[in-house]
Amino acid sequence: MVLRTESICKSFGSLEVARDISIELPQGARYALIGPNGAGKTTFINLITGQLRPNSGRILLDGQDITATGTAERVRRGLTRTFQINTLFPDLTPLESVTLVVCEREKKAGQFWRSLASHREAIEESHAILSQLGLAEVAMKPTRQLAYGQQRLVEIALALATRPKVLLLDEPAAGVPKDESAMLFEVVASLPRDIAVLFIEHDMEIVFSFASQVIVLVAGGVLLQATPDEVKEDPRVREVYLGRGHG
Amino acid sequence: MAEPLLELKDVRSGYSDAVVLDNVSVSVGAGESLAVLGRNGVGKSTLLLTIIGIVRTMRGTIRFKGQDITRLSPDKRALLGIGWVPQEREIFRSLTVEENLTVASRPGRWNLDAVYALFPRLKERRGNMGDQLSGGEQQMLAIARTLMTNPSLLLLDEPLEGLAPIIVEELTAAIRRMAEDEGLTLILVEQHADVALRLTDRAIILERGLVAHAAPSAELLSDRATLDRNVGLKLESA
Amino acid sequence: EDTVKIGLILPYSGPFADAANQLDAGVKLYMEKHGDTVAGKKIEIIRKDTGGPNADVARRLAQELVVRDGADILAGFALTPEAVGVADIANEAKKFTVLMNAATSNIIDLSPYMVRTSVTIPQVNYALGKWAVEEAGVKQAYTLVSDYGPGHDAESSFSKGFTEAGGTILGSDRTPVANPDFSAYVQRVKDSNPEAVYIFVPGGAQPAAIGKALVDRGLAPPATKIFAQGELTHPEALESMGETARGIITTFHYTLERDDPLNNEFVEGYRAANNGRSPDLFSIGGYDGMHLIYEALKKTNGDASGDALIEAAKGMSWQSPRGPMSIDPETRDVVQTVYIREVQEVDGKLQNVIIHEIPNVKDPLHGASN
Amino acid sequence: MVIVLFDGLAFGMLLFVLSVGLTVTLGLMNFINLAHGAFGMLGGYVTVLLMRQYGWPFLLTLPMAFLAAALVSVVLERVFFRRLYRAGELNQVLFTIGLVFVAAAGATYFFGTGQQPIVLPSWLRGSVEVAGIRFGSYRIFLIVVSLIITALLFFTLERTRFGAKIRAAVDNQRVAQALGLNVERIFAITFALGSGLAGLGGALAIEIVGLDPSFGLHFLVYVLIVVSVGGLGSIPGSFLGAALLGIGDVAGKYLVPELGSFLIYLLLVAILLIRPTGLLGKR
Amino acid sequence: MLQSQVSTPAMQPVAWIRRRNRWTIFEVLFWLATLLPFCFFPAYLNLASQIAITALFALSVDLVLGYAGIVTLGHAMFFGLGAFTVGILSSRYGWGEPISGLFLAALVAGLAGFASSFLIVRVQHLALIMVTLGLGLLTFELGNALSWLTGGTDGLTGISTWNIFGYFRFDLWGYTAYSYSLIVLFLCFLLCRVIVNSSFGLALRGIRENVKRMPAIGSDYRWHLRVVYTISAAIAGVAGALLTQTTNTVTLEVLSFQRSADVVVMLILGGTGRLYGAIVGAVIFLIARDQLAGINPQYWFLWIGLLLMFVVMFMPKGILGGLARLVRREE
Ligand SMILES: Nc1ncnc2c1ncn2[C@@H]1O[C@H](COP(=O)(O)OP(=O)(O)OP(=O)(O)O)[C@@H](O)[C@H]1O
Ligand SMILES: Nc1ncnc2c1ncn2[C@@H]1O[C@H](COP(=O)(O)OP(=O)(O)OP(=O)(O)O)[C@@H](O)[C@H]1O
Ligand SMILES: [Mg+2]
Ligand SMILES: [Mg+2]
Repeated sequence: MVLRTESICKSFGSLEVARDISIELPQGARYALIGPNGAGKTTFINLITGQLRPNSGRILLDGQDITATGTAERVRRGLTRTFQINTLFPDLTPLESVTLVVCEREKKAGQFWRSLASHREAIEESHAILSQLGLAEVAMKPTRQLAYGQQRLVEIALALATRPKVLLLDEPAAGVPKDESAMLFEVVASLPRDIAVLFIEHDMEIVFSFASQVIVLVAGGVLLQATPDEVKEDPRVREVYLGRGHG
Repeated sequence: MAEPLLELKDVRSGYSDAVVLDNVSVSVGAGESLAVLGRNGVGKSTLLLTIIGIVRTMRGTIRFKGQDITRLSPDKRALLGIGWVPQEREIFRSLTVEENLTVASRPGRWNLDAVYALFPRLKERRGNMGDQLSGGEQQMLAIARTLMTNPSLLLLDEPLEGLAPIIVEELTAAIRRMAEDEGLTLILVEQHADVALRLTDRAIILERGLVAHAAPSAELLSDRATLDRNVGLKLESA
Repeated sequence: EDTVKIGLILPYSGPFADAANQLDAGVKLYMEKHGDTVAGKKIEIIRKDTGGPNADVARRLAQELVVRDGADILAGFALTPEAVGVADIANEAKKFTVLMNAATSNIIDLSPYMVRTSVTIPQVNYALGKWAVEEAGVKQAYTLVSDYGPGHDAESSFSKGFTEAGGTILGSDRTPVANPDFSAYVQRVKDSNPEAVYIFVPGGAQPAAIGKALVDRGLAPPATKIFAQGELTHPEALESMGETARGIITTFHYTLERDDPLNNEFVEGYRAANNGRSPDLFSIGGYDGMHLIYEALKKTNGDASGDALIEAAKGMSWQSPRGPMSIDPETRDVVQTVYIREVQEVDGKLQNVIIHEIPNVKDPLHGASN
Repeated sequence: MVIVLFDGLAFGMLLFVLSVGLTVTLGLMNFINLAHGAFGMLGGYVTVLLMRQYGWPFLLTLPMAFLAAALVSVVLERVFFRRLYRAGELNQVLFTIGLVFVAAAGATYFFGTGQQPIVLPSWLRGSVEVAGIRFGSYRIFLIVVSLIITALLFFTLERTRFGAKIRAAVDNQRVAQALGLNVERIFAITFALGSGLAGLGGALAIEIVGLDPSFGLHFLVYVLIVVSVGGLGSIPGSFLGAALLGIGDVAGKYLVPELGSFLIYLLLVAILLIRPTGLLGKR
Repeated sequence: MLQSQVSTPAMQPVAWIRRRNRWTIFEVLFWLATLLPFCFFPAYLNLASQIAITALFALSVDLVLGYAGIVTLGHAMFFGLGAFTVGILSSRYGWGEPISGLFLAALVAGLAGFASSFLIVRVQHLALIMVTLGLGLLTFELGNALSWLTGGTDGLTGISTWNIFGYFRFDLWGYTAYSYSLIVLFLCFLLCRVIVNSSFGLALRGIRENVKRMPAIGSDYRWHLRVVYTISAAIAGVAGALLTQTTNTVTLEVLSFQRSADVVVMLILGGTGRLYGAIVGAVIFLIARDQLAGINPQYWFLWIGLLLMFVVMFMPKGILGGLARLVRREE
């Protein structure tokens, strides 16, 4: 198991947003995390990546307890996420943003004595990542000037540039048109098989075609973990989440 | 024929360093609903921003309810009855959910009870600060907040994004009700072309800043070739 | 060369602008009265603003005055650090330098070209300390001073005079320089219930504030004597304190209300030229500073070199609106009468009334160190 | 000890009246208004002028101080400030500092560099003796006034829709506008309110801290401390922060006078490190 | 015809980044212009020297404010530490060698910067400003409390700076002072320029743009902040040391809030986040001040105030930002 959580609990005041969540993510996983709005999916990712601290429970990455580790350190150990609501560097260009990530990953970001241009490999790598996501054309425009959908892609590019072992995607395709979101998921799908991916998505078509396992979260607790087909048929899931339309 | 509720004539608009829309002419009659389709970054959001007045109209005119509103500020346009739901939700972070709803509310059919009935989730979270909501809840709040102003023309920028399927179902039903039963005029920007086309009477496709194609929604829904060519959208076969 | 240029370095802007203005007005008044030519030379004033206590700026301005403007005499210096900053330049350029206010004793040792026409803090406060025991019969006192150079000097010189004469200091506190509220300190004074309290705060808004705080606690004459340096009862402070100021005893070298023809003429002229504003210690420092420059120039016959002027200035004595004064030929420091005053009602108005005069007072620290 | 607490509270209330206007302009509107003190100074000079030149009673001059500062601020807001709301905090800093300079020059020109004392009515002078302890009358007055201001502001800003409108407009100007809020008017009114309060604070403070052209800069540090310790935009926060600072400062000076000048800054740093958003701040 | 999709012609990414960092003709001209006072304004060399020192101080602030987004109102703390380091060294211990003094000042101020950086990185926004302000004021009060060491408000007396390399004497005209300050300024500028154009500089801009994202890309941004704060403090210390050495005076004022605030004003005036803004701001502010105060010592700040207001209204990115916009429009 690359990533394991053991009985994670978290509450905001009286609101329990994570109840006893234990999940396992094996190498190469392509898991989806679904559930009604406000079920606690984003919170769960915040807990795994360290933006929030659980009230109880443990998080293990590669068998090591990282519950008390800082976010940045988790990223360096290969646990990366994207944000549901764009969290970018508005005045940097995508090229600069991604290069920054690569430099951080290579531990070169602290080298204040070396010019940025001399990190040729880093720049080229980030350009390659951007090209892969179809952002080559806008790579040298300030991020703030990109359309929303393009910014969503930059969000993914930043995550990919950390070379994660575990990639947590929070509604990566929201706001990206159909054909591009398919492309995006193809990029995700074609990531090396040793990367485990957990993605939140409300678009069932994507969930059912890219996920090997689906975890359903309701009111902070895991309702069910199963294959897409099983989930599709589960009456409880239909009741609280899918509605009539999918079947 | 009566004058349309909203009419854009040869509008050019954009940002200080880029013209995004040029020569766009659109008109929407009262009670009509219009879908705006197009690729990423083509200017769909900019069109809505131009109508509400956040993006400056550089050329052309916009008329609403028979009045030239090209030079009016957004708040004046809102008071005339235009309501806009931003793509990025843009919830007021330092207001509670309920304050978000009431801060700009104007009397009409949509009041707290009505929006809470539409989105029960918001009622549960009414005391939360705006930035302590989940993504989907923010989306609901953004829609509800605009409904509370009781607009006669509703501009929706990808309103279904980030909502659970069951909520999408309810919301589309509600939108259809608004359009069909209450005669609300609607402009809907949506990535899910099929959903958008089923909800609306007419549709336009934007392409490189121009209206590349305009047709009744039902017709377009079956004209997959045009959709594929102009929008590059692969339709879901739902 | 028919002009003598005087570079006047003062904090015209910033928190000490008022001091600069008053001093400058004294300078102007003197020149109006005595003309702008002396010993056949035209006097030209070049005004430079330091913007506050800014030693480095003062120094640079002095440098510029010397190299760029060709100034012959440096003058002004409302603030000690600015005088300190300039000492080097005075030495190197050999310029006659007149301290028209800066009141820390030892700065005058920094340059043999410096003279002072104002006052030193020990000069007035040492005398007060002695007087308090010897004449007023006070046996114990508490001191409360602003926590900065002048305050420290005031504390030590008052205490020195006071204890030498046989008094005891019950306690001493120092208040922050920019202190808007004195209640805590005043309460401490009250707790130790002294016979008298000695105060030193810079002019401006603090005198009234501390005065009121004392009285609010019932620390007021005659029950508790209040001693202070003259700033405490400057006219605006008196107005603001009102009744509560009655009986406060202060020591100073200049008393606005001193009934003396020279002084009356000075005050009248000053008020006429300044919208009714009265002169204060800065004004008199500037006024006498100009007098010294004029007289020294007369003596040297217009020779404005530093060496000539400083020799001429040494030992000079004259009648000033403040009373008789002279320049000590050895220390180049000011020697003058110290007045002990009490706030009393005169013609329905509270003012500082002289109750004792101590003539020919030298700076006691200098006396000791030299 | 009672008297020390009382004095501390009174000193706190002095800080409060000086800074409450800034809680509105900086705290609520997010506008870095370093000219706050200049508006305070304006209020102060209005009071001085009315009392000295025209013999108005002190209490009557207070509303005038408020109005004058509010009026001037509306003009400035319409002409300048409204262009600065979105110009970034650094521009706001630079502009308002510039304004402070201009205000100081103006005050020097019209009123000279000297102190401007006022003479209070006799019922505000001296002290009241209760149970053998003497409480300064003006200090009692300050405490009462502060409580009234706090209550009034709390209800108008945090319990009415107007308060929500301000916060909405500050949070996201363009969306607020697009929802039909007249952002310009909201800002103008709020700014006038903040500046008016500054003017009132200036007038109330003369008695204790005096008034001269450097007033605008002199208390800047103190008011910034109060606003940040109280928590941005929270009126009760400012009140609490001011009271805490005042009592801490006075009690500290009383007990450990050697630390006198460090106290308020130590409190500042300590509180902010523990609660970076201030005592009651949410942002 | 339609521009939305048209972007800059494809350029090699490495070349694009390199081009942003290249020396321009403006820069060369700028530094040549700093030599003008020697030939044309010899009577202003002392002023020029103080401008260079202030510019260096502003430069150190730009590093944290303009690049890392740390708005500081307490940087005089480091300036003053540097100033006092060499001041005390000379007046108390008789060591007045300038170059070693600079290094020592940098060391002391840098250490203080490093120590305080632990507090600085814990807070943001207003709290950050206020913590820097609080620390600055505490240092000032400490300096006052230690008046036996610092000379208090009256300042230290008896400072004498030795000749540079045992040869160049600090003259009354300020030839040596200006040459010395200018060279130090230039060297520190080179250092800053390297820093901001490095990957570290990019990380700083990342922090300024969105701190929240930094940990999520694996960045230990607090460490970056600590490093830049320390470097900046050291540079500020050097500036302070220069002031003491070129004027042989040091008073508490070097630690004052006024100095911290002034330098920020100058920096914003010139334009933040572009290094030259710091220098231009100091030059314009101090020259304007000197000239205006020369004309009217009592009201010069009226004109300075109007200047600041004018710049904000018409050049919202500072003077350099305004110039840059003009130049771009020309192109
Ligand atoms: N603030 C801005 N400044 C400059 N250009 C902008 C700005 N906002 C958007 N643009 C540009 O305008 C174009 C249209 O943007 P818009 O957001 O209207 O597209 P969209 O069709 O809504 O895209 P999406 O489907 O991704 O939401 C894009 O190319 C974008 O880069
Ligand atoms: N800081 C907070 N304080 C209080 N409640 C919070 C906070 N953050 C989130 N919540 C609440 O916790 C619940 C879970 O939020 P979360 O963002 O995890 O939902 P989600 O499953 O990601 O939903 P969505 O699909 O809509 O994004 C929501 O009801 C939200 O209102
Ligand atoms: Mg979510
Ligand atoms: Mg859009």
